[in-house]
Amino acid sequence: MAELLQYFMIFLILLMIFFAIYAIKTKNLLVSVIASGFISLVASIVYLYLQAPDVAMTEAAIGAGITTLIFVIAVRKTKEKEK
Amino acid sequence: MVNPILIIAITLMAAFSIGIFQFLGKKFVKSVFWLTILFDLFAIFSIAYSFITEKIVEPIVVKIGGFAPPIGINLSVDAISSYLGFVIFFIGAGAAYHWMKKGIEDPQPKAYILILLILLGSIGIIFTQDFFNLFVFIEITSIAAYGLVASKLDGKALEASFKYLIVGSISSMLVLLGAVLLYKFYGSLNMADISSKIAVSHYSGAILIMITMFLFGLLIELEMFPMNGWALDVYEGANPAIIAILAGGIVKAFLLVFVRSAIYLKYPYLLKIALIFGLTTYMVSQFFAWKQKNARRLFGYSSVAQLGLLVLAGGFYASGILTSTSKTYMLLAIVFFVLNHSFSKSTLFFLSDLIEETEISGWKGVLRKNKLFKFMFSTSVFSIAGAPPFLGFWAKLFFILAIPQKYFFVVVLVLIGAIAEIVYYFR
Amino acid sequence: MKKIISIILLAILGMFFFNIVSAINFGSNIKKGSVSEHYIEKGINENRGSNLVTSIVVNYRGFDTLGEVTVLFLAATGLSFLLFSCKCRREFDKVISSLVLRTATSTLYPLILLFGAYIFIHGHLTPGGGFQGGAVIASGVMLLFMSFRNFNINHRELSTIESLAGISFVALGLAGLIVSNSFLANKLLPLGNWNALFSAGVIPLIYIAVGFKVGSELSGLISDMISSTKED
Amino acid sequence: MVFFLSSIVLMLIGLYAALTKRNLIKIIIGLSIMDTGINLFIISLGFVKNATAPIISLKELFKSNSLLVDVSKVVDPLPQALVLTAIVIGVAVTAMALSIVIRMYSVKKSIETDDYKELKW
Repeated sequence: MAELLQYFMIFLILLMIFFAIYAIKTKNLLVSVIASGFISLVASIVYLYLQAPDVAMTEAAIGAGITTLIFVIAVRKTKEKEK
Repeated sequence: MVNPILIIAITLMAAFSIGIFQFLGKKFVKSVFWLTILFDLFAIFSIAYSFITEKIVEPIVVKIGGFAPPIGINLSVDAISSYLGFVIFFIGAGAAYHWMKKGIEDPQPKAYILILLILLGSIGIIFTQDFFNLFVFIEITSIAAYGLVASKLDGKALEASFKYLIVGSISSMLVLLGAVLLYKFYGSLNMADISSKIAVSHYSGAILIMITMFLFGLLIELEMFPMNGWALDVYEGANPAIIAILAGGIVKAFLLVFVRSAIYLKYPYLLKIALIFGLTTYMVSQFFAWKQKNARRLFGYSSVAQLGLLVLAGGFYASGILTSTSKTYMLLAIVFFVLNHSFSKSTLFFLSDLIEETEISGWKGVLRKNKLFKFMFSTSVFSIAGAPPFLGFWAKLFFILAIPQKYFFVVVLVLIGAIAEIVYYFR
Repeated sequence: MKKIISIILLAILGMFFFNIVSAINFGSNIKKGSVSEHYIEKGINENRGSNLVTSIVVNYRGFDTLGEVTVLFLAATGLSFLLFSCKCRREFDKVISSLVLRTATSTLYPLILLFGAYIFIHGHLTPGGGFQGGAVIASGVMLLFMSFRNFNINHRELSTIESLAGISFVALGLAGLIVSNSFLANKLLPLGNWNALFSAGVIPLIYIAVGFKVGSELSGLISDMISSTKED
Repeated sequence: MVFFLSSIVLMLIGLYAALTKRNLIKIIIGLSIMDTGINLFIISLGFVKNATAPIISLKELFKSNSLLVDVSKVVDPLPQALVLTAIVIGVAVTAMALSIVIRMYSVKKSIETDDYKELKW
């Protein structure tokens, strides 16, 4: 069981790195913002594995929720496409 | 004498309460603001005064939360930091007054909050004895600074503010990483506690890199040469009253923290870093200043050059190669440098706001017409460059006296720079 | 050119990081003589709060939290300072939110607020606290903004709540200064029993103040950002 | 170990975006990715193998019949407290940066750095 969990964590970490690269490569800013929100969301699961429930809650609520929202508003107010 | 924590508590309380007072009218906000500033000035003056009259010699240590230092956070106030705090609040009060008289005619209530908190942040930077707390106060100062730099709301100011934000975030990231790694290696965040656990002989590669990164983060905030493009943009784009606070006050707080943490961390290459960055910054900015046409950018370069000199002086002071007499001289030199630079440069920036000319060629005409401006301008320039009767001269004199024989080339370079400075100011 | 320079810079930085990391043992025990030993061993004894992170955040390093609240306050202030009288509107098509979202919001919203309050009231017992609870409350407000296009927040009340919460945080600190001569000291109230709701001295009070402050600040921040996109 | 490496990779990706991207919002996204990387790094610094979260709700964690807790059974709570602060500060900086960008857009109708040449980049 513990082994399985470790492999799952490695999968999550690879997912985070994939999303990070995707976020800075894609030209559509809205997609990029959502991808960076996903990084925070995945990170909060990783924090749970690392025995940090407080931080996981904060990251999920503030990092994935509020930050993504204000990014989306800002993108809506400016331009949605990168040159 | 006033308890130093009251300065922070009262200022914070006032900043929070402006949120309510703004609905009662501008008069209330203004009176709250000025009462707070007056209280802070009085409090910090009383602390500094008790150091001058030697009622107390030991630094005042304030424990927060009632826990002894390595467990809780503590503040410590000594003669130097109370002196610097007074300078910062004085410059801040002057700049706020100037901003209200000139600049935006009627700043919003929010502007008062930002000014109060930028001053509070820099006071915290000076007083705190805890590396993570240092990071928090650096962030308070920088976020307030981003808002204030952008306060003109035109293209230039916003651009400068954005650049400042990027560089500021990267530098505070380095500071945060440094603080946390110090905790991992030494099991504490308290400066004095870490200092007692560090031994230079045990410096491994990892620790050396970590501390270098930490100090590098502070050097970025200190506008040292390869990383100072943003600073010059800020000097050019922002409101002069804000630049006076930044260049006259906040940067000095960063200088104090840089020197202090280098001493606490027993960093072996401090003198080398100070020599490399300080001297190159000094020479390069004096050189670039020659080519400037924009008055504010010229002052900016001159300001950065002075900072280079200060970092150099701080490096010599903290490096431990000086004898005790020359150490006193160096301390005097630093104190004079800070005083001289803060006041003269602020005067110049205020002048650049009053004289509505951005190009240097336009300044000549204005200065010829207005006797008062001319007097102010020449006094501050002479003082900055170090002409005999002024403060800058004594600062440079003590600086030269303090430098040991081995580093004679430093003296030569500094003198060349000073002459160059006088020449370009009187073009 | 810029890319090459930054890649070289990053490579050097990466090497530095790798060097540091290889000196650290992942998952190793807490270093002997580290301050955390004190926090873990004596934390319950000194504070009675089950959540050690909360006792560190609010009590041992309460000054950091005060600074942190100030940073958030500063961001909300700076944001409304910058976006004040900003003509930043942009035309985009009106989308009316679906019936499902609207109905769900009107039933869920009070529950979300309640949940936020639960989180920060129980901050010293369970994971969570003022920041998390405040963020949950703000996300409830965000839901309102998303589902009702004409929704608007009363800024006057919001900023009054924010100020009062901030003032009460500092006032609790000053009360500690008066009672035991030390700012933010946890000496004002009796400590109570371990694992009880009314325990841990002033920690819950401070976290409630923080919760109100963070909630109102984040809601204000969102509403400031949204309100200039709205059509008049 | 894999947590350290991944957090360093995240940090570097974020820093790369902040340094080289020519879009203002992309730069800020880079900064926020960097923040996440740092937070992950700090949390993994405090991890202890076979230890529980620093929330003492079980009697078994106490040393015999007292309110003193056994140190080796709990992960390091201090880094978690620091990260809590760092996350909140990160969102504050992001909000500030985005408001500056919105304001810049209202002045020049562009979010590309190439269009901002008044000061040298």
